[in-house]
Amino acid sequence: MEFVSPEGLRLDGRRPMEMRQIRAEIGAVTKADGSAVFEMGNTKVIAAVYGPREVQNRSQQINDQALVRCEYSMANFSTGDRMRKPKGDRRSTEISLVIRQTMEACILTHLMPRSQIDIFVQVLQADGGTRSACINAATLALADAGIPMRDLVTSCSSGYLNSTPLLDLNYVEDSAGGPDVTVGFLPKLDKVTLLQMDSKLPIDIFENVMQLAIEGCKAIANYIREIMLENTKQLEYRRGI
Amino acid sequence: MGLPDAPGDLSSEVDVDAFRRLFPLRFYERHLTESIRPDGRPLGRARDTTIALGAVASAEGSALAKIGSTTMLAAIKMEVMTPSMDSPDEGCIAIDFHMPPICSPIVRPGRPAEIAPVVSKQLSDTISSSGMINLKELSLVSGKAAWMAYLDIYCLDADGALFDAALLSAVAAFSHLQIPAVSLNDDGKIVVVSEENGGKLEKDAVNKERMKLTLKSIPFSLTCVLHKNYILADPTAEEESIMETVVTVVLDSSSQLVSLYKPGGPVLAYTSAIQDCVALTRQRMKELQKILDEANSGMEVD
Amino acid sequence: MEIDRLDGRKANQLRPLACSRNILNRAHGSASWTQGDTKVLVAVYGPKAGTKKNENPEKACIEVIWKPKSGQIGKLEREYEMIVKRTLQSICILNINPNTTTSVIVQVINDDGALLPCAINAACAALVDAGIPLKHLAVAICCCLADSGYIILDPTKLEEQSMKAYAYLVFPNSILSVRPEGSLKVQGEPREHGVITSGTQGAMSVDDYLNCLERGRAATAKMSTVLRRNLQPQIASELSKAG
Amino acid sequence: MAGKPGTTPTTYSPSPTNQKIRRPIFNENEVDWVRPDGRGFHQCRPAFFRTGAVNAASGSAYAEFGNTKVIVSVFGPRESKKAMMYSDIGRLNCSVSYTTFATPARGQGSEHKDFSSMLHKSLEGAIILETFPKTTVDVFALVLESGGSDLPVVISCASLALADAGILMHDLVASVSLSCLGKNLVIDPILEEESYQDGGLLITCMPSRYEVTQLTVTGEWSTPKINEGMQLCLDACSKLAKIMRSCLKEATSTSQE
Amino acid sequence: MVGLSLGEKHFIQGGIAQDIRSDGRKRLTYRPINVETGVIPQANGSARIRMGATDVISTVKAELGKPISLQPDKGKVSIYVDCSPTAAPMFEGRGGEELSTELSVALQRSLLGGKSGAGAGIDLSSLVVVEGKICWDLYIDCLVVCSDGNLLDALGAAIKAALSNTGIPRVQVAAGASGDEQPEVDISDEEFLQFDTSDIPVIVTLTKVGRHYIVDATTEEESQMSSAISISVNRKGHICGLTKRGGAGLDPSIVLDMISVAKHVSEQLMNKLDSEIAAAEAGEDES
Repeated sequence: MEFVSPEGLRLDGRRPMEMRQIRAEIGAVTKADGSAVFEMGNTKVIAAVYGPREVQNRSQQINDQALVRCEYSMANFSTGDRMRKPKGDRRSTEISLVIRQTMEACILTHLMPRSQIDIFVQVLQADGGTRSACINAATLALADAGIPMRDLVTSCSSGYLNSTPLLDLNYVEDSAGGPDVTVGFLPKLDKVTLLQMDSKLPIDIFENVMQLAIEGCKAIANYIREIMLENTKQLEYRRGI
Repeated sequence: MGLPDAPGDLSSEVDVDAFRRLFPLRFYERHLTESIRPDGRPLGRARDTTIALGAVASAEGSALAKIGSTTMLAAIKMEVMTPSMDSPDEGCIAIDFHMPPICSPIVRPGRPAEIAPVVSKQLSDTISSSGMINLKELSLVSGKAAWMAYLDIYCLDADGALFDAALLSAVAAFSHLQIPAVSLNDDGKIVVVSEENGGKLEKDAVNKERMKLTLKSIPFSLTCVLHKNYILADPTAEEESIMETVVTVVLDSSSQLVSLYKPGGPVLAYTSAIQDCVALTRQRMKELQKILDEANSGMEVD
Repeated sequence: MEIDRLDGRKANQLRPLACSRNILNRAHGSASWTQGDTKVLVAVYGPKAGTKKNENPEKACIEVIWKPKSGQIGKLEREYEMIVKRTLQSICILNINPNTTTSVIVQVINDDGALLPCAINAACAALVDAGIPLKHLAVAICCCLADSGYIILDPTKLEEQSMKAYAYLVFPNSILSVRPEGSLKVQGEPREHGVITSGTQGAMSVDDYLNCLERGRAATAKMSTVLRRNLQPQIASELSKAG
Repeated sequence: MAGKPGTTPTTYSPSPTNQKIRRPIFNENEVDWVRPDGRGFHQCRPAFFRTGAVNAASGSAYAEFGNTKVIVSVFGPRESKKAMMYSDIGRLNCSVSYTTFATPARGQGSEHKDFSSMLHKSLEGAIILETFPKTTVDVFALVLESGGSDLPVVISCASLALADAGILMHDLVASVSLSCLGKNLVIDPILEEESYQDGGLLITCMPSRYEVTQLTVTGEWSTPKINEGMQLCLDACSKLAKIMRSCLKEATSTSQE
Repeated sequence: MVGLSLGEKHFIQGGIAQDIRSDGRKRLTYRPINVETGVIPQANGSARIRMGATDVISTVKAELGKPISLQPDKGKVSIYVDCSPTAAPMFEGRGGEELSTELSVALQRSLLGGKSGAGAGIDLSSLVVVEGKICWDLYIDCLVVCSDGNLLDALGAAIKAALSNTGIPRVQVAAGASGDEQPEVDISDEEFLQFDTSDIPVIVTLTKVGRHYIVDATTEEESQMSSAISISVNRKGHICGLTKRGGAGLDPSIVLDMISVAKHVSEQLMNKLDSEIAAAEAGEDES
């Protein structure tokens, strides 16, 4: 199948290095301590953060740092065909773990010993790159909840199809079976915290593809920062400062 | 056994019920020396046993068996399946034993009892080993359709000797089973011939009349508890929990040994004890056969 | 009347036995037991503090987890778990470590008949390896009954399937005692003749079963010497190390 | 071998030959149709109750309404689950399950997921939970055979089992349902009637206190019709409660003898 | 779950008794309702409803299926509710299942009518493509994103809005199929059929706190309830379903009184909702 036309356009009309339209919104879940919606093209996820709060299950309490938990769930209607069993399958468990580890690495957990932070991400629409979208939404939600972090962690995926590195794969490109690199990145520290790849790539091409994803992360980080500034300004305004 | 002498001294002072709760083993051993059990039975006697056939109207065959207060409800539902390639002219029996939470304080919803799958396995092993049912009788159209008999046994009240009661109810349900009259329709599906126009259907009726299975050698079982040199037939739940060694003997009507089941236990079974258990089972088999025959003849009169 | 066995064994002949202990590093005790092509690996963890619900906290509790070679566990495996658990309970001295749980994990590596006896033998060796206090050892055997009434020992999977009936039997091993021989007799029978565990499959006459018992006893007596010989040198070497 | 694991083939229950001509159980135009079991519209099935059906339980009851057969066991008050927090009132835990052979087609009973919570809601208002703090009372019901109006029978039977277990209650809980078929209201419907019903109404109440603990309505109802339906059910409940009461009295008098 | 001090409890109860609630509303006033339609483009229809902090999404997906043999002339509709853990940490894992089942059953009871299909808010016979062979199966999936009380009313409204937003593709049936064969169909991706949603009832939950009933209770107010009745009422003023929550007993006359109050409230809610849905639809067309 041809994923990049001779004119250099992808199936959805994007250039290879082009990201989908991104949109973020802080405070989508009123009752949560922090929450955010993050959209990448048709992929749309909500993240809600509860905590830091008392540890619910005493046996899980950690004495010198906060316990970070994460649950990833997909809505029945999030995929093209209706999902029958949305909870607790292997894929969700794996993604929950990936998100938890990524977020845990950037939260200053030692500042909140004997407490618990819950991150819940809910996929409303899945069109490739849910993993990245979830991490981005979780970052915003954590920031909204005022949880101390080393840096904003952002994530983006890239792939390699028809001998072309592609940024931010959508569902069709993702399911083509080619290499798919997901990167989690700390923009200020300039460090990679998450790196996952399916399939295989020669090492020199891999570096290019990873670099592309990192560029994507940086772009998202800039956008996220803007959104947060905007949000803070609004809060300021509302407080009448 | 390893108890201090205190209970001996106390026994004259505390009341019987308290003594029974505090020193259950002592309590039983005192009875055993008198060759009687707390419920008044001699050691080798089983509890009162009843069978009621046809307890479930929605099933093709059913029976309610009670041994003392242990109650089992068994029902058979017949469904049609495509037989497997290796045995195209044989039907199938699927046996499942359930312990719903109503039957005992130790079973909670969502957490099935540990023993339930074990009894379930023992039942299907016993019924297939005894050769009671000829699976060929369950065939409808060779290679195309055969009966699948779903036998589900529910324990309604658990008070010891679960396997004995379950097997008895299973056997009784099979003896009560009436296989419905069916025919093959145009789509190659099996349909039930309804009573009123059954005669008129000239389509190839597969089995024309409701029929019963011929039960060859019927297996009957007796569970005994071994304690020191005593053998207690048909233990209650209390007896099973206090004296942990149980032996279950299954004999069929031709006196073949279908199963001799002793899963561990602190007491070792010597040849003489095994022979005693087998002898008790022989006796019990005659009683059970009679109870089953009476239940069946009672049905025919109705 | 002789029966020809596919592998050329005599009726009473067992397959080659092999037992190795202490093969897993992290387990408190472990053993693998091989009978021909049937191989079972057992790991023992414990005693750990506390017992599960519904277990008597005044005694040590034994938990058996059966892991089949492949697939998920079903009713058959549940039954095996229960039989192994009850058998091990009867050979352990349960009042020494009250309110503890010992986990016994049975991993089937290959099944070529006589699986359950093999697992019991392996579990017993693993308990010894873990240093769990035992009253005596348990030795398990499978006896197969042919249509002609002929009995063969330690059947392969193929033999198990083609025979009329078979019985799993577990006996205690003979105890070397400083006391005079007579004290070990119970009801006029030597103690090692008592059956710890019995399970059967298929119908047979009572006499056939009693024959199986006799053959089983004879064979387990030999097996128990093998087992003893296998356990002894290691104990001796451990002692010398410790000393 | 019976029941080889893993190789269970797909099965179906043979359907009757003449399904097409299966008539609907009533005719809209016919004014005086009869119910399949010959009862009047406002006539309940004969109710049979017996307490003490399960020895292993603290209290139990068996109920039989026509083909609907139900057993309920009550355990406790006993220790709550370890994970539960301290509570100065008692907890009630309810569970309703079906036998695989209860329904005409095998294993359909699992459709009634909400019955457990319905049972809980119907009973909790009647039980004096303050009398057993920190502990739990478990009410487990098993539908042996489903013949219609299963839930009301389970609820009535459960309140009897609670009484048998000696749990303090404000009043017995009686429950009756009715089906709306066309213009007619039929009380205590059987399975066949339930499957054709245009609407249904279920009431559980404490008859002596004249209080409704649970009420559900499905289908389209006008206000006068709902009034009529509720009144019918309430009357039936008080009659049912009399039967339940007499069953309890009988049980105690025989045990005293 | 809701931790309230004694003072807060008295404040809520006292406010309700004096017809001025904590957020300034009267007993029978709803919070502002915000309707957004077409939020999930992948579905045939979708809507998001916000009532105060309560936030739910409802979607409709249509698949072709086979009618059940007892009712060959009717399509099938099923309603599922999922409580997302974003709404409350207690919904994590399987924690939301109990509430999800309860809400699903209550919605089915309120919107789908009796077993025979009579009284259903959705005209099931309009879903049939070929009688006895092909029909539309509507899967209505709801997601609770944020919960601040009165979920059932919000879900009912969201379903109504989602159904108004739903377009079912027109289906061409290839002629010539006969007998038992499944006829071949051609699903159009241009022409869509709209539903008639005027018969779909609204759900009004009356929560009884003290001696008074309130509508649209928040979580805090719900924690003070003795019992609650959810009544679904259609445009004709007929009751289409009723569910009682809370264990406390009610006198039958109070039940009847609550029903008549609910009927009265439902008219206002229905009109309000219709205008909001129309506005949302218009807004969506413009953008």
